[in-house]
Amino acid sequence: MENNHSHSISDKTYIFIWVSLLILTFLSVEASFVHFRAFAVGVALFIATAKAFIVAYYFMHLKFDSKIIGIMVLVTGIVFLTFIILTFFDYGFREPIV
Amino acid sequence: MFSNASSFVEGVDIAFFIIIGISLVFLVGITAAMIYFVIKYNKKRHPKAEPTKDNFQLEIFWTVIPTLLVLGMFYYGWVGYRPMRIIPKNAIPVKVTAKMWSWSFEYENGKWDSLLIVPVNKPVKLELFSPDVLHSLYIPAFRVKEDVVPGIANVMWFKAQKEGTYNILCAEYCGQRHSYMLSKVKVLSQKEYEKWYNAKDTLAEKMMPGEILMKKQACIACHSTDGSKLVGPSFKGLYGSKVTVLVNGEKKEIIADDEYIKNSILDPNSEVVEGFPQGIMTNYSGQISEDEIKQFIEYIKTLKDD
Amino acid sequence: MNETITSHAVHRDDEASKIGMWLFLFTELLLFGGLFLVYTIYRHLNSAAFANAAGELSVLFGTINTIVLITSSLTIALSISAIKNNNAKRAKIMLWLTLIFALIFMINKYFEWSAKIHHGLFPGMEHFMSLPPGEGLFFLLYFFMTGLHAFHIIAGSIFIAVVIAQLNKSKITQDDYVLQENAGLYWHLVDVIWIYLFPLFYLIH
Amino acid sequence: MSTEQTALPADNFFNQGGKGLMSWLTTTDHKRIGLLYMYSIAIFFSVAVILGLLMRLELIAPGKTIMEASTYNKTFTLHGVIMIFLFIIPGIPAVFGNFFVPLLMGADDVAFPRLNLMSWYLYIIGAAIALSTLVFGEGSADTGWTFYAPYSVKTGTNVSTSVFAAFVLGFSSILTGLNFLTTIHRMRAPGMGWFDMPLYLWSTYATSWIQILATPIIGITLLMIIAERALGVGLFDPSLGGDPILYQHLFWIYSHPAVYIMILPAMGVVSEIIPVFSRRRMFGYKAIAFSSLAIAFVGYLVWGHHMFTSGMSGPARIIFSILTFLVAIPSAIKVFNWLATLNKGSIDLQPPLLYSLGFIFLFLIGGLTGLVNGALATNTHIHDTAFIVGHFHYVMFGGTGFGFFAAMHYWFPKMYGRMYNIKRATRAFWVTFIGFNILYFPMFILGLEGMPRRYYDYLPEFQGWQVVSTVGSWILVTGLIMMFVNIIRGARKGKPAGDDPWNGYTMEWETSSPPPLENFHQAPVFKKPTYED
Ligand code: HEA
Ligand code: HEA
Ligand code: HEC
Ligand code: CUA
Ligand SMILES: [Cu+2]
Repeated sequence: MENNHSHSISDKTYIFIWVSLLILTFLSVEASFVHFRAFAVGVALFIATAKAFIVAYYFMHLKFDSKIIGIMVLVTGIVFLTFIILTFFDYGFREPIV
Repeated sequence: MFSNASSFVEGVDIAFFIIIGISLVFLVGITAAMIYFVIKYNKKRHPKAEPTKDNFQLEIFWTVIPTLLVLGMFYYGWVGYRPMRIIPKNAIPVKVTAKMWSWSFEYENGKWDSLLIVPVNKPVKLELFSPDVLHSLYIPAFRVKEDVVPGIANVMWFKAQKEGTYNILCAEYCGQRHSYMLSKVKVLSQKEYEKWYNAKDTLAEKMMPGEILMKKQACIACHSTDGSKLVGPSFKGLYGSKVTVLVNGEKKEIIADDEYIKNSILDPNSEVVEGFPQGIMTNYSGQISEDEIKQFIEYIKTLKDD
Repeated sequence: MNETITSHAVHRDDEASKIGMWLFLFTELLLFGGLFLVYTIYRHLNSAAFANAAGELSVLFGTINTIVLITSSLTIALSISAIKNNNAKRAKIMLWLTLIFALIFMINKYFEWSAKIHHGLFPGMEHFMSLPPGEGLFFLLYFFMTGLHAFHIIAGSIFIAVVIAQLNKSKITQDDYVLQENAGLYWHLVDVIWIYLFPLFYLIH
Repeated sequence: MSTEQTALPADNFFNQGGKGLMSWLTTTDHKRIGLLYMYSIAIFFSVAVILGLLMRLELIAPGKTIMEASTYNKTFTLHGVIMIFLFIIPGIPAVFGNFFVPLLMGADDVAFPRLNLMSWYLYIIGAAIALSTLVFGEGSADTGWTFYAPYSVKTGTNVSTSVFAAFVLGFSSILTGLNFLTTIHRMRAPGMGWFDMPLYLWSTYATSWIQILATPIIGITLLMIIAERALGVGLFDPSLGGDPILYQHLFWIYSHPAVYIMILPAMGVVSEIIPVFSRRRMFGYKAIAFSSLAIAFVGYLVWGHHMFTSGMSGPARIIFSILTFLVAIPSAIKVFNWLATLNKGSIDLQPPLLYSLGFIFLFLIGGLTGLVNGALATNTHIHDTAFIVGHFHYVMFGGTGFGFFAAMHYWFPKMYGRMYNIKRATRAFWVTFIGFNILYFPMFILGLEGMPRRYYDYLPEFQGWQVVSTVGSWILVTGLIMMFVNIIRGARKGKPAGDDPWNGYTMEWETSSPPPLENFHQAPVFKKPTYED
């Protein structure tokens, strides 16, 4: 019974999303046992970000909300990233401590 | 034109002149324009305002010009600063210990002093070390300043160009006696410097080992030997006296014997003398050896009440 | 900017509540953001020690908790679609399920923390103090961040309990369920944060 | 109350919505909450002012004058904490923002009125906690308002309490910002598009974004300090592999954007006042609107300029220096557009405009000395000296403070329905303005000569300018007392001002003074103002 509420996701879709989240979780656990060395963190964070994106886009309805909320999320993300990047300008270039 | 007390003065002062100069032009210009408008377009003289017409070109103009100017300012700021970060290989290394609330300077041959003594026209490299909190070594005449951070090996350098004596100040707030954390830098001619550097330590003849150590470790910044109360209790008449201490908030009376003094140095916060703050005195375990503690105690014993 | 501007005569504005909730979520994100920044820097400075210390955490525990939280995200999403379809009963069941998952998560966490504390890894304990530099930081951050996260689980559970009470009183209906939606948003955020905590603490070796 | 007859409209918010203290303490009316903020801020401000004057008295001569070193250190810490967290960050947004954001957009209240009241209570609780350190425990913190680790972890004074107060106040600030953002997004009067908004709303919008995105960082940082003090070991402890400099990063990630929380609303106020008193539309409306957003955004990128001598890496020092210079551009754009608006206007030099021009002059000095701070070479010399103290008093007190006074003189007739004495206000302005410069200008000279800040005692060669500065503080007090006496008298006995005493263009002037509880008598519709008299 789809009602007149503009945008609903069907329960089936929700379950599909849930399954994909579980798969990604297993993937990232598996990946942690393979030695990617330098990439390990990158892989873990990439998968985590994919999961976070799915949660935000479907579960949190960003897909259907007014665009302005999406823009706000983006701005917040960018601001946080600049914090990290600029801080790394310090720590990435510290002369080795003697 | 510049004092040139150190090799950095010129670069820094040029940056000051350029930035303050441009700023003054803007300050005077804008203020004058404001006053002029208020008078010329006063409502008595100019009862009808002209409608505003936005002017895109003008907006661009006064965005671009200041941008160029500030980039210029950045450039001169950078040029004046860059040499401070390039440390010459042949610089004389001096180990600086900044501690609440005193400075000590140690040279390659083990020579030690509470003043910084350097030869003229020779680069000197300061390796900054702090066992407690942040400090900052500031020599205004040389235009140099760098924080002394516990756990981090900051360095700075300078080349003094004029003989004389200059102030060293602590420029990072470090607690109660921050404003008394002063010292001097003495710039000597090469000859005098060498004489000083190679002279035998005369201190050892005049003072007890414990007393010297107490200077080196800067205990005297907080503890007097004449009975006056500084940040910590005075050492005068301490040995053998009855001290009231707080152990985990509970009062207790203890006789100040060897064991107590040793514990006060290695774990000062376990027994806190009544009326004094907890946590101010650093934990010296690992920094002071058993022998040195014995020397302290021997010295403290001599400081009897009159 | 395709939003409609409602005149001030309208008294209920669901869109405003939702924007308000999102803005609040941003502050929550950045609250954790500060800790993530600390984590990133310290990992950079002490990478070997961090990898070592992470070996002490149980991947199994972490994975179970991840699955629990993801599933609770599903149930709360389902509860919202239930209320949209005017099925208050199902909405309530789904919310109760969410609460049960929250409880499982916390029980799991309890056992995990007790094990660590038993090993003397809590900041200030003896074993903690004897750790090599860097590993101590790892455990400090571990307790701080998962602790703060657990605190958010509790806050979110209270929020959900309030929603259930409102459903019981029929204050939340098919036409007015923005409170429930906001509870959902909050819960998903708690999930998203865990999605990052999990690999950062459990999966790096 | 005065007996003299008043022709204030009877249906104003002072009469409606109940009388008595309880009706105020439980109100959700944004106007009353604004006034609640104003009265409480005035009290805390006075405390901090007195502390400031005591510091000046101490510094009149080297050595001990009136207090011990430890007292002095507590004094400047409390002075800084109150001024920053209790006066200047909530100042304009919480008082005038609360009162006028809905009025300027033709709304009847903010989006979340109850949350708004809660922000005020959080503010009061935070303030009470901060001031409680004066009375309870081991005395108020002696760390400086920056709470730098590791000193803040080691000192025996009551740092945890002060820090917790700042944490609570941060939440109050976040909720205020959240409320304004939602209000601006959702509650503009029909017909008011984004680019029809008064410029004050644009600056509030930008400010609120900073409040939302930067404040949580300091919240968590302060919690880390509390945890470190409670557990005895902590995140900034070098013996665990931690780094004290990271604390500074986290602190300034918030506290630099916070300085734009302070200044942007003041710039918004000035952008409202200048067009009204030059009788024409603001020159470069969009440039000013966008420069507010630009300041907010670039403001996130420059925090490292507080740490040039901290031991940060070389490249970081260079990057932060460049970015610092870029943040000056949007401020410059604003100044030039204000000037262009004055040009060819028909200028009426009433007190609000006088304070605005005072703002521009003092902010110029503050901002331009900010450029001196921002260059690497010069910063090395003046970092942590009296020069910095001069810089930030010029921007904070000369900028935001004067912006606050300008707003007070501009909106006063709308808030109370009465007018203060214009002549007295003008006189008070000049005394304040002159006193201000005598107080703070010498600090630049002292700084250049190498006088560090947070110094209880100083070398005798610095005394000359210190004395001048202390004398300036007395002149400044005189001016400010003149100003407040005039304002308070106006509120009680002033002549009724009428709905639109200044011939304003924005929507708050369409309703009666003081406004009725629901703000407007009929639901207003936005029309573009015509700037013809
Ligand atoms: C309201 C608060 C406020 C504001 C608006 C500012 C604005 C600025 N500040 Fe300030 N600042 C503080 C409050 C503020 N500051 C505080 C509180 C501290 C000390 C904290 C502490 O340590 O306790 C501090 C410290 C501080 C430092 C650190 C000093 C140190 O400790 O070493 C620096 C360094 O770069 C700096 C720079 C600037 C700059 C570049 C601006 C710019 O935004 C200014 C821009 C404005 C202008 C430039 C004027 C207008 C422009 C023109 C008229 C155009 C003509 C000019 C050009 C050619 C561009 N500030
Ligand atoms: C908005 C911010 C603000 C304001 C307005 C002031 C105002 C003043 N400050 Fe402030 N100051 C700070 C923010 C501010 N300060 C900060 C953040 C610090 C850094 C702290 C630190 O280092 O950690 C500092 C540090 C600081 C120092 C440096 C301490 C040091 O480094 O050793 C000094 C020294 O002179 C000083 C002096 C003063 C004085 C004399 C005033 C005076 O101007 C006050 C003058 C005002 C009046 C005289 C008003 C009189 C009016 C009345 C009495 C009537 C009131 C009535 C009603 C409201 C109804 N301040
Ligand atoms: C930063 C200030 C500071 C420094 C430096 C300092 N102390 Fe202390 N000291 C204190 C304080 C404060 C106390 C009292 C509180 C306590 O017992 O912890 C104290 C207490 C003591 C006591 C107990 C005194 C008594 O009256 O019972 C001894 C002994 C002592 N210190 C020795 C030393 C020695 C030796 C050094 C140098 C190696 C030193 N201190 C360096 C601040 C300091
Ligand atoms: Cu050492 Cu200040
Ligand atoms: Cu700054």
